[in-house]
Amino acid sequence: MDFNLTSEQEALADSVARFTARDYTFEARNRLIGEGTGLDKRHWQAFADLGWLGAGLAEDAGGYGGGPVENMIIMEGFGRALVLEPFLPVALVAVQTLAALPPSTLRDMLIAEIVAGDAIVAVAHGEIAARGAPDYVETVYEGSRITGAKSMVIGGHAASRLIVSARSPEGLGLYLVDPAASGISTRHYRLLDNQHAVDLAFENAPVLETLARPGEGEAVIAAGLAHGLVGVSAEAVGAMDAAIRMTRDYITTRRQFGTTLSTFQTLQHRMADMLVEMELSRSILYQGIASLGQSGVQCTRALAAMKAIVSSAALFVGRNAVQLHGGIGMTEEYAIGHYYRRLFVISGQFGGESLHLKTMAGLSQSFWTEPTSRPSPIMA
Amino acid sequence: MDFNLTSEQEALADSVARFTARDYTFEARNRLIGEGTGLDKRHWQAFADLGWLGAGLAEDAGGYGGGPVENMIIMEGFGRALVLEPFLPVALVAVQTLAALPPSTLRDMLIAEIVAGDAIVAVAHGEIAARGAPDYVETVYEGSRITGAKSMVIGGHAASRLIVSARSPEGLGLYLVDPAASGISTRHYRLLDNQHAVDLAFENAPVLETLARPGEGEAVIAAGLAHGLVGVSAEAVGAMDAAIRMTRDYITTRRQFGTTLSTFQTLQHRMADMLVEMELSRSILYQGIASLGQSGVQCTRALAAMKAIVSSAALFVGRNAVQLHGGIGMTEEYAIGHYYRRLFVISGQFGGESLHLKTMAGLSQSFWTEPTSRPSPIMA
Amino acid sequence: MDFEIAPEDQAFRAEVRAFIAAQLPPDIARRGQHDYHSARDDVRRWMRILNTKGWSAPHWPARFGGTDWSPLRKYIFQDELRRARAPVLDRCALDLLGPVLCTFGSPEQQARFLPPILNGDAWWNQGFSEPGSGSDLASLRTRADLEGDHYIVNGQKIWTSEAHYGDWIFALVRTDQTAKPQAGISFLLIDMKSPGIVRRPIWSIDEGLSLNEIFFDNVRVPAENLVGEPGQGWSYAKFLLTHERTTSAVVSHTKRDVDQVRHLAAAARSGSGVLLDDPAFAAKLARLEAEVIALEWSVMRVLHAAENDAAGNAVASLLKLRGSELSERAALLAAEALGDHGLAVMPDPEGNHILHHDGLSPGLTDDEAIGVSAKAMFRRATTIYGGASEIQRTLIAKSILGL
Amino acid sequence: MDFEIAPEDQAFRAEVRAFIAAQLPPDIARRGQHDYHSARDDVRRWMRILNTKGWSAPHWPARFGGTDWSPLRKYIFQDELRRARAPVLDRCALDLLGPVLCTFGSPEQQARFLPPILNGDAWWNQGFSEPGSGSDLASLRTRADLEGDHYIVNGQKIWTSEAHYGDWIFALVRTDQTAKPQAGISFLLIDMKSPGIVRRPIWSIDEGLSLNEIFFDNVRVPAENLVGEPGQGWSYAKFLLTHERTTSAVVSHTKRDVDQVRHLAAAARSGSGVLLDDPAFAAKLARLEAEVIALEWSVMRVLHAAENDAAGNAVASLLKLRGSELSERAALLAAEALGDHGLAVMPDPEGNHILHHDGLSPGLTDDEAIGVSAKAMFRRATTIYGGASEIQRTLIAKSILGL
Repeated sequence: MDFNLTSEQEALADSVARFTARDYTFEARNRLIGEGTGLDKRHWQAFADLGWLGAGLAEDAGGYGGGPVENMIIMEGFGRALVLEPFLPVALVAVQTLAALPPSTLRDMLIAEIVAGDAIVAVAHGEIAARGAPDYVETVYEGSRITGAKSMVIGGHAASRLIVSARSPEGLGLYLVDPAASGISTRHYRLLDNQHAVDLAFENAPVLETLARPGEGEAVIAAGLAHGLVGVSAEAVGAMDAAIRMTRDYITTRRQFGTTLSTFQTLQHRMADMLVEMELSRSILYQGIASLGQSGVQCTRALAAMKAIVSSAALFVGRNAVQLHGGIGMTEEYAIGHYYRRLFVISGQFGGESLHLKTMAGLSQSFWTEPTSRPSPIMA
Repeated sequence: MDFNLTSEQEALADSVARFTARDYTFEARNRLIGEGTGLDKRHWQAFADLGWLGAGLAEDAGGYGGGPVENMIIMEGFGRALVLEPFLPVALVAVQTLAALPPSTLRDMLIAEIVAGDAIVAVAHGEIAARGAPDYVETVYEGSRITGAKSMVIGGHAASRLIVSARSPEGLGLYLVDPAASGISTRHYRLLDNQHAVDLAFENAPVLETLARPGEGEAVIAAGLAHGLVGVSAEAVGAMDAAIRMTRDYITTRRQFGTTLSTFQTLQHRMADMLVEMELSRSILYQGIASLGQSGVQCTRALAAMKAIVSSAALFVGRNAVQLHGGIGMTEEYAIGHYYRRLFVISGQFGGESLHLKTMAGLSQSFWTEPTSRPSPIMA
Repeated sequence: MDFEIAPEDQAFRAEVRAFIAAQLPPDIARRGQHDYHSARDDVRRWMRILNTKGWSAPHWPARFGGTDWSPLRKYIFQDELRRARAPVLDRCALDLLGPVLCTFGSPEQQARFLPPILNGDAWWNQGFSEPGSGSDLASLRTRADLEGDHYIVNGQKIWTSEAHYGDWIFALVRTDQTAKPQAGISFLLIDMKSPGIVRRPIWSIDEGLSLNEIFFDNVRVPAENLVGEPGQGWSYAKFLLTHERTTSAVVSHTKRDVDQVRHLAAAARSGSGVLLDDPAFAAKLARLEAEVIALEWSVMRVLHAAENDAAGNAVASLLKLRGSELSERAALLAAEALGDHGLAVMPDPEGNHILHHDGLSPGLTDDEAIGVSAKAMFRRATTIYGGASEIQRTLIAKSILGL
Repeated sequence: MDFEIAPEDQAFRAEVRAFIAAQLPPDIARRGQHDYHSARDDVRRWMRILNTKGWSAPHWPARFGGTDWSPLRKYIFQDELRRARAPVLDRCALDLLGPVLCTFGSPEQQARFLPPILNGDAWWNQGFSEPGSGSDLASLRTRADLEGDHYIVNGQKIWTSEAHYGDWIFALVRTDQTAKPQAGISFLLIDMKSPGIVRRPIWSIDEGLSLNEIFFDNVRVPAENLVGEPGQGWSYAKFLLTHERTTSAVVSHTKRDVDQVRHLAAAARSGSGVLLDDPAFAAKLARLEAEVIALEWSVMRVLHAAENDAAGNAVASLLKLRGSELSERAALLAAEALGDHGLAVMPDPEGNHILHHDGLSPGLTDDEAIGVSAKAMFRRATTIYGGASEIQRTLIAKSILGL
């Protein structure tokens, strides 16, 4: 165990901080929101040029040799700056889903295009009735066609290709789909945090390729989602940390009743609780990352515990950051409200606290279960 | 609507306060605990002499013409003083169960004996697997014999007669049983708040009389339990109020760090939250009383909502009363800990918060459902 | 003690319900299902309908166009309005200004300003908060200097709800710079069309517009528009803030929201079933419901308590504190019921309340679902405005517990 | 960064586990299932077994009988002890006095006092708290006046855990009445058999005995029993309170409790099923479990942080705050799992810990169930002792957030 960043990881963190300080000021971000796509092509190219789109991917899978820690570093920095681009769904979920497939020319090409910033690929897996549960899929694959509906595909509005999960009698399969194909209708909307997403309806829509055959998709999609869960939790930690600092700075300067707000004991204690929630989230995030190398059940439990904690912490910190700011915290023109909006979305993204507690309840693991000899690690 | 006590009710409240001030000082109560039965016969006789054992019972049922408000007044006062005698199980649950039966010589005689203080009758209804759910009964009645087990019959150690619920193919029946009869084994224990209770095991135990025939027992026992729920909630309000006053007095005198504890804002705010919990409990207690005249579903929802609120409030107030006292609050020799112990038991008695939320969830009533013309009032 | 609602009061409720059912225009009723601030026109139309019945401002004294209903009946009336999701009326005019004018206004002010309120013709704003004064009203700095028969007003107000609709504003202004902070404040009525007034919209985190900033630059206000005595503004403000002791509980709103959550959860798919059957969600909803019941019965206690009753005051103090918390929780639970779509911006289909006109929407068709996520965001403010929860707890600790 | 536990450390855990499984006497193991304070004799027997292996005090320096294990291995060792429910050792001697003596004690003191601790022969108490000093230690008043080669101790200590077992006490005493409050305090070792010492048991709300009051009336203590320098007691106390930064999280205890809740809930009938299948209960248990995981990984971060690492200190500060809360919650949930019987007094079947000798008991036979309700009551103290939660929050706000 080593909780310190390596010098390469320090450099990555610095690089992310420099990028966001320069390109993601609150004003620059507002301009991007006004442009209405949540995606600045120059930013995306920078992500590619800086190697971030492949930072968390092993070299033999087409990445730059990093892993979930590198993704965590990037996502935490993106959380601090409320980055809008769909980095998480593309560079974590889609890339890691692809990486979990057996090597193939198609897979390697797709990864290479994503890592180079040439293609935006999103995973269309979640459905409205699943409410975040990873194993609930109604969408059907039959006769090389897909019929069904997918919900809240973040970044799907900008994707040139989709990885769609669909059910056959043999189990879940994954299919490469052109979103412009016939039989696909798209509903584009904005999330409360100004990310963009689409709902998709498939009516006998054609697939380009089969990525994972029926029955082989479950483990593959689980790998992609695991990285998504870790990434969004890291993003939450970054956003919480930034919101806490911002709130601390606000209450130490804002005067009321003849003194600064920071002298009121209840506000001090609230901030202490906010800090505690953030630190516990960070701790369990590390646990989540550690679990990626463990067996299926242990990983499932670890990630569910992580997201349950992060979901409630995100809401708590976000709500109280606005509370401590008072009226100004409620305004669009002040940054803290945007942190709340992001943390609110994160709280529900990939399922909220209730879902993940239910997942844990279904497992009943003792704390002292011996790590077995890794029979079915969730990641390659 | 009228939220003021009548002059008779004021007099009753004064009478209870005088009794507890004289006979239920903390020291006197400790002596009674040491005696090991939780029941002082002189107290019980006083309850009878003062008319309290029939205070909440209509005149035509053999009482003194009061109702649930009178019971509330007594139980609130008993809650303030942490009265140990099994007044609630006898004078509320057993008496109101009997009162819900059709008039009969036996019923009237039992009520008369209880009201006079000559008999102690307890209802043996709850079972360990029911966890407070009123409708879960495994105990069986067959061939004039009872087989099964009943749990936590408070006051059952002192009862001369038991009202036992048991199931037949036709439904629930109620039976009068001599606890000394063959086939009954008793396990006597103390609750954390120094009330006494018994678990009972029945093995082909004989019954003295059938009180409610199979299928007629459900509504009767529901009436008794409804009064029990209201009574224990009133007791909680009294105990919370007393605990809050005691804590307020403590922190306004206790000095630390060169000032009184009451000057610390977080303690002030905690006490405000404690007060709020107590007042909300009182409000919903009134609602519970109002519901006793309403139809079955409305009453069930109202009482479940009441107990859910009271259960959580009792724990919150009790836990924080000890917290604000610090170390001394943890000691047997100081009163506040006994309030916590009573509030802890109340929180679980007749089912805890989870059970009652589940009951509510099963009903799905709108707030604006018209009160219908009282088709099946829970009390006569 | 008697906790039953009298049959006459139940009959009254039925009468109100029937009136609303018959009179509330269907298009307004439908928009009422959306969780957005009521449109100015809907409020005006509905106020005129209520006015024909004499029900515009039931809580005003009868001689000013109100009624002599009991506190319980006034509550029942508001409760039924909320049940039907009738438009939210101009509460500043009805609940705040009205009682002040009825009590402290001159006969000329009463005759001039009250009737247009009853008929929905004049929309009023409240001008209390200022930048930097927050929960500390006594520190306000907007000044009104008497020059001849006019006050010259300079300064700035903030967090002014619905000021983009406002025809008039009643403002706390400092008319005496030498007096002690609270003694130099007066209560002034200002025509929002006066030269020198600039309004700036403050978009809130729900991407909606209800808050505004108002700048006063040498605004001339006739001296006759000062209510009551100069320097008494602080006491009038306290009067109006304590006059309606139960409104801040917003309990009827939250009751409606709980029913909405139940409606949404019964329709929301969750796996192969519906969300309402999910035990964890159902328990959260039941807990909320139980707390709202406790809150409503606290309102009942206050409605039936005498003004100077200590116990009644104790209960009144908790209404804002817990009412605001429950209000936000209900909105958050409604958003949770919508699942993925509860995380999305849902523009008002009528085209109002739009900050970013991008035409994007998850396309919900259930009127009850529209605006739910905006409400969840906006309700974050409930524990801030009108005296933040932290202030309420201090008030309870000091005034009731004597700490 | 690397969050994997190294294979060598996993092997170490297996070794510890195997040792405990082989060596912990079955009767002690069974009593360990009960939620009562460990009996003095069990502790003594178990310490002697550990001592034969050299594992009595692994966190002491090796030259004093400890080990050179890494912080992680020391944690794993304690974790496995808790997993097996081995007796809770004399933490005052091992965790508090031991490190102080090893660091500040004279060679004579080290030679005299350390070995009996390792062998379980001497039980130590901590004499810090006094009536009226609570969380404000600097105000303590027990005095020790030097007369010749003895200190004469007068005063009173309170909340002394396990003082009814105590052979010795290390106490903070005021040796200089003229110095500033914190400067006049010294660290003194006092034989509990000395004339003039009276112990008074303080029964707690669980009806158990672990707390005591101790009165000192002209107790003569050899001057050689003063540790380190006179007037440095305050700094030694701070040293020992910060020396073990992760113990106050009691995370291994709470892990064991969570497993206990699961065990009880799997056996507890709930209607026709078992409680563990009740979604509401299962969700509460899962939530607790998730928080305990987060706490344990916070411990991991502290174990691997340098002493002066700001981030590590930040995390260390939350361990007591949240650890104590989770500890109580776990106990309350265990009591809830027992249903009716979780509300009952359950006397220790060995006849210890009895305030009222009435022989009454609900008669539970599952060793895991015995003492659960007493634990639920006793754990109410967790957020009070060792710096109440309110103090912890202030510390975090001031030291980490700079408020």
